[in-house]
Amino acid sequence: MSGLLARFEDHHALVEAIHALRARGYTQLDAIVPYEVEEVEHALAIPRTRITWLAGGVSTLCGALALFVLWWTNAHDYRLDVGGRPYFSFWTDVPITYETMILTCGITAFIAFFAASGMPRLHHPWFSIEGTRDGFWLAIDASDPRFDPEVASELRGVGATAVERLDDEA
Amino acid sequence: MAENEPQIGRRALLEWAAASAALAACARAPVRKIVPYVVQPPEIVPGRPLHYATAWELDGYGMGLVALSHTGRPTKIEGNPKHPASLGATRAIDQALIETLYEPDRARGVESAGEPVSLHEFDERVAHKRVAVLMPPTSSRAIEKLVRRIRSELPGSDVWFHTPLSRANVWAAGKSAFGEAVEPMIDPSKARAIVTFSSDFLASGPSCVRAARKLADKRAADGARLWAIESRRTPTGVFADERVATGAHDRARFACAIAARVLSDSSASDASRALATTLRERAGDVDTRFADRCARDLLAARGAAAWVVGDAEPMELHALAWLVNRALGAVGGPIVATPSPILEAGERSHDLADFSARAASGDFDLVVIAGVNPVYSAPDFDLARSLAGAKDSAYVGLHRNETAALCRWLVPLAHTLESWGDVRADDGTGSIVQPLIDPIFGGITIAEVLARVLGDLAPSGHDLTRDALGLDDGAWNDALQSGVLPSTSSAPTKAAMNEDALVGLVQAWVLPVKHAIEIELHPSHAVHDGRFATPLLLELPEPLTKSTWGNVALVSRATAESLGVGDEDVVKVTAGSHSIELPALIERGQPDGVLSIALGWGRRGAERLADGVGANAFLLREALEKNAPTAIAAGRSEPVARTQINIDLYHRAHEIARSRLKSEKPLAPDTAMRLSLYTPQLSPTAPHAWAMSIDMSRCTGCQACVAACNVENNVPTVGKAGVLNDRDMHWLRIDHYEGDRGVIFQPMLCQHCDDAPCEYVCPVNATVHSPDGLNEMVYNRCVGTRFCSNNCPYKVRRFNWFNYHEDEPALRQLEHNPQVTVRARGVMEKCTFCVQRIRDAEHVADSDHRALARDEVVTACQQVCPTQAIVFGDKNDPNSAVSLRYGLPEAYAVLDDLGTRPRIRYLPKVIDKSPERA
Amino acid sequence: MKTEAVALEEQLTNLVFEPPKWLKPCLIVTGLITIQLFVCVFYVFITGVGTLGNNIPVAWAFPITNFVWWIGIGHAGTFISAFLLLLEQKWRSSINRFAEAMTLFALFQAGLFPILHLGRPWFAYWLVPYPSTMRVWPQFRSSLTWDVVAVSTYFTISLLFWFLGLVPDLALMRDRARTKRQRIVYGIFALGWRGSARTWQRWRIVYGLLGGIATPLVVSVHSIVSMDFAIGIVPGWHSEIFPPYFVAGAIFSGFALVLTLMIPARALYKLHNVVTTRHLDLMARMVLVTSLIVAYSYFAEGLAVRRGHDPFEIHQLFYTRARGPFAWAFWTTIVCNVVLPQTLWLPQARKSALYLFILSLFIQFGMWTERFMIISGSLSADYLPSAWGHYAPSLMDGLILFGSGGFFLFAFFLFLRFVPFIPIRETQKDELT
Amino acid sequence: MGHQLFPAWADTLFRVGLGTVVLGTGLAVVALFGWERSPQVRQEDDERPQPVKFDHRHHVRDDGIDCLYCHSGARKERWAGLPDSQTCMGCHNQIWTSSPELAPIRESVAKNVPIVWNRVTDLPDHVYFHHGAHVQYGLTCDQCHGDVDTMPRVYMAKPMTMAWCLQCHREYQARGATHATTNCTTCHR
Repeated sequence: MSGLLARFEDHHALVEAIHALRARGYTQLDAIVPYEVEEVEHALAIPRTRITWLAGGVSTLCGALALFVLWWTNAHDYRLDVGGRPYFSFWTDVPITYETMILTCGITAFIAFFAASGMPRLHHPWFSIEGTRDGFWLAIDASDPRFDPEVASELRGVGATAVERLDDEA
Repeated sequence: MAENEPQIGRRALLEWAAASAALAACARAPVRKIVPYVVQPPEIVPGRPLHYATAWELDGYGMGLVALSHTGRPTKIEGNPKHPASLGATRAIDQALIETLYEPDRARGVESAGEPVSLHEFDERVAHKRVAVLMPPTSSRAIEKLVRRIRSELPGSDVWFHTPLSRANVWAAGKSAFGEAVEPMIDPSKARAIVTFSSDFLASGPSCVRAARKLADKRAADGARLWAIESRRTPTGVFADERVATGAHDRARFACAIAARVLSDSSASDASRALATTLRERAGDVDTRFADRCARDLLAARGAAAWVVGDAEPMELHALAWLVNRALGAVGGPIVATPSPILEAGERSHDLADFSARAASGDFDLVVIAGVNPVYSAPDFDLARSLAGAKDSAYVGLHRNETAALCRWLVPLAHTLESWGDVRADDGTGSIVQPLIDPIFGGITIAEVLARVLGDLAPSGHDLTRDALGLDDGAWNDALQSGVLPSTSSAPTKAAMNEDALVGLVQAWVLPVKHAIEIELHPSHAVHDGRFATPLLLELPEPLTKSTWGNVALVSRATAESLGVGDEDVVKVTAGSHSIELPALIERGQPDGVLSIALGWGRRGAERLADGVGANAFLLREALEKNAPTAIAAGRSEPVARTQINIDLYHRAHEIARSRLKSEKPLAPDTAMRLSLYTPQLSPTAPHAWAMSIDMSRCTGCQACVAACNVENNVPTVGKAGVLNDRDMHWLRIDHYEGDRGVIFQPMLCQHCDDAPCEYVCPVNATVHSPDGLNEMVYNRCVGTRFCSNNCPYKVRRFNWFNYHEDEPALRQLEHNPQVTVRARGVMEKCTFCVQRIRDAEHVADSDHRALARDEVVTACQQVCPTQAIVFGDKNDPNSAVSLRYGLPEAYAVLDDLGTRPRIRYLPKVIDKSPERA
Repeated sequence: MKTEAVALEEQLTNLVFEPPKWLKPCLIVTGLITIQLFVCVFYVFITGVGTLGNNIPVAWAFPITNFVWWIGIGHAGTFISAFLLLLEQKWRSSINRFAEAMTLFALFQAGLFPILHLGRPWFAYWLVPYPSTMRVWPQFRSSLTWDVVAVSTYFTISLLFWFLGLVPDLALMRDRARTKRQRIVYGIFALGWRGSARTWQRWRIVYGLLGGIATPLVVSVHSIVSMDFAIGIVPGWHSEIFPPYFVAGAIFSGFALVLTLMIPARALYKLHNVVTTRHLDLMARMVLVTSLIVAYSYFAEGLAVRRGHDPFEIHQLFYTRARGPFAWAFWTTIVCNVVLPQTLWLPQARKSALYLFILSLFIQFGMWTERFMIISGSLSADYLPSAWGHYAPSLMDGLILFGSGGFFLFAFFLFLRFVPFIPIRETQKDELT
Repeated sequence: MGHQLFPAWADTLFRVGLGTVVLGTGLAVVALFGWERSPQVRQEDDERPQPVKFDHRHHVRDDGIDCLYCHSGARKERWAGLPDSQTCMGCHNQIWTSSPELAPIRESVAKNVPIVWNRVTDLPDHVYFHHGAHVQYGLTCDQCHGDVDTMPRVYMAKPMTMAWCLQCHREYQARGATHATTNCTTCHR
């Protein structure tokens, strides 16, 4: 991937720039921030992630599966009389079902997060730019329809202190 | 297996391979071997055990046995139902025969001055020489014949008899009464009132099994009140309805008091009525109310009242017993005067002093001590000197023990399970001793020793026995089959009782002196006189104190305070020049001033396990004849390994151990409704429902069931340290409680609860329930979380903290029951209701296409119980023995409130106090 | 970026890049203790659990006590990070990673004991339902199988939660690294975090989600652990109030441990600007509250038993514990868990780091004796007086407990050495926004 | 450009690495289950070397000798048992008297030393199997021991795992055989 990175003084400047560019119809925008800044996220109008739904669904399925295993092993495949207790009793199976749901929910969310964020990875064009660690940067992807290399001046116009050019052949 | 492999290899094959390999229980061995016979004996079928009727003698008195053999390897002892002394049950020490057989420390070959030599050299040493033989008392016809021959053919030779626990007083009194050594045989089934003077006739002695059985039955039938006048609490004493604790002096006075009342009242002769007045004077101020009640009870039961005296009591008291028994019309009824089966009973040849004097004299070329250990058990006779004085000395025994250490020759003695021979029960009934296995270490029997003395260099125990018994083939085989020689029980003595002699004896009686401190020496319930030093018995709890691995000094609380000692504080007991140190235990019902100490401990022999365990009280015995003993606190303490510490019920008698007086109305059955959230899962299709009933009124606490269970189920022993750390492994224990109305013995084992709390907490299904109601323990599935033990309210589960069996000597492993898994380290175990017996019975029934017969399955504890306190069987069968008791209104389940629904129901202990009790 | 933020960043990253002198010796000592632990564990595996002091009736003793104790201690970590996260307590951010790490290392220790105390530890996997050639399955009515799932879930979720929170800071460490080696290592563990606003948003939501599920997890785990006893019929175990009672106790001891570790670290690393007196005060309040809950549980249990009229229960609580052989444990528990914490009503006490430190040690000891009293005390005298027994720990018991403490600290010092143990990005954010 | 720590291909390497670790462990576990069940590991098909070159094909198939003639215990007893040397000689002092194959047996009888065979079917010591109970209920030998009459050297032929035993017991139960119980003490004591 390639595109442009523009550095801004602080996140307020960044937010203004984002608004400006979006007003000009830029769509493929992203920002680099040292810590989460919700204004930036609002400015970029990032849609809410659906990972939570995924995790919820998976954990429900696994919970059901766990309950089935409990029933199948103790009440169906090998029925043993254990202290005169019922072969299958829902209440004694609650803890395991419950914990399984939590476990699978967590693992799903964790994996899904990295998958959705294009991680894990070691190499990324942004890494080739000095200062991406503590600055506030705006990223325009070359795939943006309005993108053209000469946008740099435009960016300076909205207050970028530095503009860096990216191309993936690094 | 080392050097003894070939001997066993011939006989014990498949199962032995399994058993010894079973060490690696729960592991799959790569490729194992399988060894068929070269010529398979017709009677042997691999996998099906054989039963042989045999017998053995303890101090001359025979006990009939049925020994179980797996392809030539004896693994279990049962009683012989046809034998009068057994009636199908045994004592704990009989169970230990299996362990003494496979004792790794047994003498392993003939030695001369420590050098291994051939038996042949010994033969030449003894043949036709002037030989002095010391051996245990015997009733063997074969030996009798040999002894007579020696006396006649070899004037230079002689034979003596010795046992540490002699019945000399009994015989002496019998002699003066009837002119011959008679045994006062008690038959409780004919008695309504019995008084015992420190006689533990229900739990020790040659006839205890029969006596206990008959008394229990008689009680259940129409009652027989038992009065005990004794020092320490014996099983008999706590079995008694009325008991008084006395020292020797007071006991004698009680005897006088009661006898006085009986004699004066009864239609006795003038002489005895005159005696009564003397006795009344001697009685002095003992508890007259007790004496009154006792005498009245005896007189009321005239003709069915008996007076029993302990072996160790003074000869005059035994004499008095004959007078009183006759006055009560007991002789010929509950008490029968039978000529003693013991060879030369009460004669000079039973005098150890005579032997040691003669042996020291040096008139003999060779002194042979066979099967007894006088150096340990009679230290004051200084046999060391006698043996030194003798020209040459040989010891014939199972172990290289204290005596063997002083003899030049050591000849291995054949174990009774390796021997041919014959014995007679106390009532004279004869039995044949037949071997189940070749002598593992090539031992010879005492009869064979005597035969060698007579010059027979290749004697066969078999032939000696047959000659002596003179039976034709048919009779011989029948006797081998049934285990008893028909109609050989001896008739009551013909002689009339010599009353004058007895009266004279009693008139001249000087009562035992009352000392500030009195020592009561008694045989250990576990190791007897010390000859049975096997793990099983060393770890067998004493019935009341539950102490193992050593002896203690029992003291009353008052005495303990005056001595300034508490539990487990060591006391130093001195008599004459001898003194021993051993820990004290405060015991209830112990007379003040009396220290009771068990004999049989403090061995210093070759049996490694027993070596130095406890203190040797034999050291005191001779000295006590003359000297007043003293006892002082040694100022240190020594832990006593007890399997039970708490004997109080903490007001939980109703939940746990119920008891009532016979006069009270029967306890109401538990009518409380047992609510359960669950529908029982037990499948109704199960043909049987195994259950057990235990009658606490019948339990004497004799520990035979504990021993039998250990042998049957390969239960390991854990040693003193283990017991001290509450790691004892007994599947079946006999709990001892101080109930509201006296001592209660409660055999406690897995209750096989229908709703077992142990099962639902096991995470791996290692303990589950079988359709026929067994609480199954699957060793090979157990991972050892021990949650089941925590959740067992009866605490009957046992855990293998270490690999107990792997650390056993190889020879020991031969005693394992091949039908039961040998548990490895880290698994839980517990009573299985002898499931191996149940399943085997089912398999056999299946193979014969028949249903199980009623009461066909018998558990080890039930089979061995002398009083039939334990009954096991199918509760679905309304007429099975167990159903009959299980359904009784008084039958209750321990901790019933917990809703565990146990499969064992107990019957309360019923005590028959005498009505006039204030 | 603002200078104070940069300064803070400097300060917090230097904690790792310029490790203090005392760290190395600490690592060596605790490392040696860890080795001792594993030697002992190996010895027990080889010789058998008999080397521990356990017996019948006291079949559970030190190992299970330690297990419950360590698990409990772990709880504060997740509680702080998850519960307070949901309540949007800002003050959590400076101590949460600390607490979470504590949780993880406590769980290492906890996990060791149940396996160690098995009779045949090499078959521990039989508690997992897998298709075996025996065709036998675990028995899921047993709370021990619940334990397996609960504890492993708890460990996994705590690990994921901890790591997820760590990633942005690892990226920062990568970027600030002094040497190439550091850059590579941190670079790998940062998994390519590049601070994209989109990732940040996703990160916040998933982190919140994990916090959300970790909160009921905390409650459930110790409830399930408490059922190892509550589902039994042993007098002193068979009690309905165990779950809440155990959870409160867990958080109680957990906060105490946070104090125990945080206060010295704060002093040694001079973090008074990050971990302020206010933090100490707030944690002290939590300790006080949980202490009151625990105290109430003790009272409620006693009351229930008194009213219950069950002779066995009454004997257990009012004799065996209060006056019997386990009285020392009982009274230590009361003093450490109920009496001493009451001093925290005083503001001075809550603000004195030294006092809190000492108090926290007492509380840990008190919570240990509480578990010991409940587990071993109850077993030593249950239903049949004939079966009552005593318990004395063996040398191995002591060495293993000591060793597990050393192992815990060893892991903890490693954490201090290599991981930014104060969340840099979050604190920055709190500073600036 | 100097700030790129890793080249582009490092990504692929890293991800592939992670993937293999995760998948690898999973596969390893699955492999274990397979391994445990494989006949090779269970030694099902291992022909055991024996001290005597005894050929069941010849004795059973050709001569039509019944299994129970030599393994007589199987009918009613716990163990099927192996024939004693005498049984072999029963026939072989008539035929093949001088065959070198039979030398060990003749020697065994002469010197009275038993022949030590290698176990083929070997259950663990905590399993108690009763041949009689099975044969009496009509099971045939080959149901558990395979077609021994086609084996030059005998091998186990069946897995002999608990699952395998259970499966059969359950089938019989389903057919109403109440004696084919599946509770633990049926086999374990």
